[in-house]
Amino acid sequence: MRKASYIALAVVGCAALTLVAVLGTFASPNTLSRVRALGEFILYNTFNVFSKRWWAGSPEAVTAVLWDYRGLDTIFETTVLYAAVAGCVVLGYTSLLKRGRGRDEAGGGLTVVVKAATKILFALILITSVNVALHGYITPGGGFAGGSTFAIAPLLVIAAYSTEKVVRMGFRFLSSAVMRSAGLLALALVVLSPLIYYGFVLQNQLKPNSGFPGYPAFLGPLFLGGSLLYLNFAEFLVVGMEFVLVFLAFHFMDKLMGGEGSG
Amino acid sequence: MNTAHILSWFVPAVTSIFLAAFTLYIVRVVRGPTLPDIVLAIDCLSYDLAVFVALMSLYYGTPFLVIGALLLSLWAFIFDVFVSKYLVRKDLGGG
Amino acid sequence: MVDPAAPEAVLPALAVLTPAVTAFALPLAHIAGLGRRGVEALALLSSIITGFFSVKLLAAALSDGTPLTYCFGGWPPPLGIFYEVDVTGALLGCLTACLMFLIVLFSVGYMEDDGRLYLYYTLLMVVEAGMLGCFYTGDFFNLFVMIEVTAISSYALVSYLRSDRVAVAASLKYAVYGALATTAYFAATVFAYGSMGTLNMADMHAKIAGIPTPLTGTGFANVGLGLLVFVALALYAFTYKSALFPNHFWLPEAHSSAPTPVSALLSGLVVNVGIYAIVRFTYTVIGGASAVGKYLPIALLATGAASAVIGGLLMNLQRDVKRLIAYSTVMNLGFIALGYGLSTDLGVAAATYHLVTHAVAKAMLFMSAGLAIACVGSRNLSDLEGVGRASPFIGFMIGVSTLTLAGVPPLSVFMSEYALITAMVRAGNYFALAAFLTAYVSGAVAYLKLLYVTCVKPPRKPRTEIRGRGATYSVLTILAVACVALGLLAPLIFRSVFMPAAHTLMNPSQYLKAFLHYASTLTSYSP
Amino acid sequence: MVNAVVDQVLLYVGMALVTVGAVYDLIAGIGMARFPNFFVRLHAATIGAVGGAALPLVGVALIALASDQLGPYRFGVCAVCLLTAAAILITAPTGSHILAYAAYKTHASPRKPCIHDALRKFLEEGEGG
Amino acid sequence: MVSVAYVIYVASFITLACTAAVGVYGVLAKRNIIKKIIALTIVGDTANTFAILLGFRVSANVMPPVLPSLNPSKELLTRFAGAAVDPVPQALVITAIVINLAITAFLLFLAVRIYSLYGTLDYGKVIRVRRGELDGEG
Repeated sequence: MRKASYIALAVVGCAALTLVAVLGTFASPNTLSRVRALGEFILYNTFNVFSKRWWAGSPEAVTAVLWDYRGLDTIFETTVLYAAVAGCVVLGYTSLLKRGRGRDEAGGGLTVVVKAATKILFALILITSVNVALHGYITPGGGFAGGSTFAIAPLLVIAAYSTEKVVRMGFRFLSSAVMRSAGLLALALVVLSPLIYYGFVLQNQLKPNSGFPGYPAFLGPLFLGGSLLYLNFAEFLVVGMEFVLVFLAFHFMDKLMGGEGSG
Repeated sequence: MNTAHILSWFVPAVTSIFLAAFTLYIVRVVRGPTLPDIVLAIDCLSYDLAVFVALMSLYYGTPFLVIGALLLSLWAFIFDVFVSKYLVRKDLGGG
Repeated sequence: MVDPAAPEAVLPALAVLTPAVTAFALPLAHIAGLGRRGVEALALLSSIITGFFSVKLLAAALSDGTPLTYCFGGWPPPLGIFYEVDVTGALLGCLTACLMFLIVLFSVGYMEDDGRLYLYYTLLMVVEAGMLGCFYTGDFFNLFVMIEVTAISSYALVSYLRSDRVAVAASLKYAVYGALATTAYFAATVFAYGSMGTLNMADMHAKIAGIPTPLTGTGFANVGLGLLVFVALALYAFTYKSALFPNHFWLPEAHSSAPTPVSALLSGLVVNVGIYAIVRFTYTVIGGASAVGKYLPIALLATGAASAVIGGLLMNLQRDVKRLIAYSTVMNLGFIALGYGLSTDLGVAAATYHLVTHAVAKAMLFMSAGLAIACVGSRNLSDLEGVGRASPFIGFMIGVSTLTLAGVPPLSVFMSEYALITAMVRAGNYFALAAFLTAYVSGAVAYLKLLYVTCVKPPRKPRTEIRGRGATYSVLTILAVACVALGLLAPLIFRSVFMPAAHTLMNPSQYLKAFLHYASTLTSYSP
Repeated sequence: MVNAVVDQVLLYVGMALVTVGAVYDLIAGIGMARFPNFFVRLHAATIGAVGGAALPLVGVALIALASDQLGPYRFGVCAVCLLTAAAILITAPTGSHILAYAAYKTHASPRKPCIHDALRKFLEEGEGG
Repeated sequence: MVSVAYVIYVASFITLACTAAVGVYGVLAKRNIIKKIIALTIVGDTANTFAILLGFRVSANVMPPVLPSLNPSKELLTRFAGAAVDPVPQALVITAIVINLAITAFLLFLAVRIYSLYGTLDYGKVIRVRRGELDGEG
């Protein structure tokens, strides 16, 4: 009875929503070949080299929206991830200052074939993730995509070897937390630095009634993409290290449960 | 020489063959009696998908899709390793 | 209108970013070996600075008739994110920042350090940034992000006592359904963007009222249907966040099992976010421009009445003192919703006033009860017998806060409840009045029982000494003074602060005008 | 002139590789669907990964070099395709190996139609010796 | 004129409705906490897909929202603005994905914690155990 009522609720609710969406928003096929004026404005102006009044200095419209037009959302999205990881650590880890020196793995991990493949792939993943992050202002990708690609590497090591191996490779709780905080502070620095020259918070390119000249979009022939490059890199650092922290916290949670688990 | 013209018929033709194989893999995913069977079929599916992605990026002439192919193959590997680790030790992390 | 390049224009942005940046820096402070005192000093400093910003902002909002604005990245509104702070937003922001300072100060004296304390302060700072962002923002997708910032750190704070079975289970309940609610709000924003083609609240108002604006025109598709879905999904999300009647189920457990300063934070401040969002959408964004807007206050009245009555009745059944206080939060949120549902200037002003007085008194009650619980070592009402006699200061503080919440004349909550009753009578809404009085009487009985048990009965157990008396006692003293002052100054501040707040909240034209001032700079383009 | 010829050759070699790869993939799919147990299906999976994925990716890389649609990005696409092919050549055998290892060790999959089990003999000898 | 693409487009909305219904049902009715969390991610991903679909353009020459040249002509810009899909929902979705991921990670930690404290992942059992404790105390 309870179950049936839940099913009815879910189906009716979602069906009603879709009906409204289909009928109301997309009743005519003509609307579908257009996009909203806001999106079209951004598409036209994001890399409008002829009139730079509204440009973001990035040909990648999504990254331009993420870090420039609606940059505040992304800053606080990073904060959400930060708070969630802090919550995970609150639940799982005892002291940050304790050195994560693990025991040596004795016959731990998987077969030697997997370990060899992991070594090769580790380098490949690192290169790919940095590439994804740093080219986020020209091609799809960016800080979060790069960071989550980077997270594959420690995952692979955890699976093929053990969590202690990750710790021994230098991803200690302490150093990861330091690097994450450094990334976050770099983010804050890039965001707030225009204020020094009477600019706007989160300002990227030159704006009227702002003293800040904007981050350079071009360095000679080299395309830099304004502040997006630095923001992407900082975000990459933050997200990658957040993932490492989550994996480590999960590992230590196991130990915590062994120590004080009850019931 | 007009590659776009050639690709406009070549890619759909090849893709249809890949789709046929794709369906066969999906049959295995659905039927697969044991966990390793399913994982193996999903592996093949993701490698297929990687080829799809590369072909699509040729078809649309955009360079942005290919990086997805690389990530797909890596995720397939991670999936293998984790499932094996789960099967062997009934445990995912740890030493 | 403040010049966008002027230094004071950046105040709302700084008020939100200061706690966020502090939160980023706190782990570094811990790692650098600053120790407990260093982390606490950093958190205190940050909350003082934020409080200073928010007070200045309130003063500016009151002196200026129009909403204060800030364009992030220098982008004009529908294009970029836009902070639009009217008197109500500034008032709630000021309340949040000031109370947050006291909560941090209380935590300095109250919390024990088990190696995770820096994370506690980190999460507190994140909550503060999230709440301030909710009150200041003028962009409904940014509101989603800020609500999420507030919510996720609240979940984490509820489960801070990770060995407490009740706390972890309460946090899970809060988080699972909370995540569903915020996802619903995300879907709502997507529907709104799909039909209206904008993410700005003032622009949304223009679309609903049919006023063409630069760039986005009169919307993209059927605005009416999009609005309908938006309201349905967003109302669900906001009533969950503010624990109004059908969605109040998570509150008693979550608020009662959290550490005491966190209980004060959640009950006094975090629930206000949901109420504020409902009211902002009901009056400023939708207003009288759409038929939906006419039914929203009625829905608010219904849920408010139900919450008030349920909260008031269930208060009497509780044996756990923190659960009793948590149910009283449900009741008071019902009162606030009733006031906002009246849709008159007086009703809205009274509700805002009640929101402020309730936040202060509730924080004080949670803190003093928390000290008493720490004294006795139990949360059972029967174990707290006579704790007030054994420790006169705590007894006095529990007395003041309980009497305040029970609505005893010179104190603040009496004044706000009096204003609410006046508004209900003036509006001729006797249904609301009946619900209010039922809940009020029932709640007063429970408060007086609490007062009788803790302060009048003879003590049962020998009390233990409390740590960190200086900080906690001074916070309670400040809050007691605030309770009295908010009541005694009522005639003064009600006219000069709460009536203008209600007025600006109910008048979307000023809100729209501030938006159009920037939006008009968007020159048209021809692709 | 020379460039055009080279492009032509690259295009047709690439197309041939992709076509052959597609056929390999189809064969692997049939094998995957029809083989009796997990250990036999591993063979099909190998064909699917090496012949059906790595080979066509090399083909795509060659076509991308010749493609005039991609413009300046064609070297990037080619490089990423080759990298992916290399990654698949590393990951696919390793993945199959570790899955087979796990399935064999834990008896997660039945070895029902079993003609010859060399590994068992080897393991027994290893443990015995 | 109703094209095939339009029919597919509308049909995908109906599919999404079914997925959302599955997710909402799972969150409300499933007892196992891990299943609840999985259902939650289903709901979140459905909402994200919905947002992406909203920004799509049903037309023949649709483009990704990335300008294909670092040295664009005016003509290319106009063509790009007229053919590329809406970048705003995509940016919103990236934000939402990160938030969903954060919530999921946190919820999983809570689930592990619940398991270590109660010895079960069944939410109904957790409630029953706790209620029994509360009554026992009082």
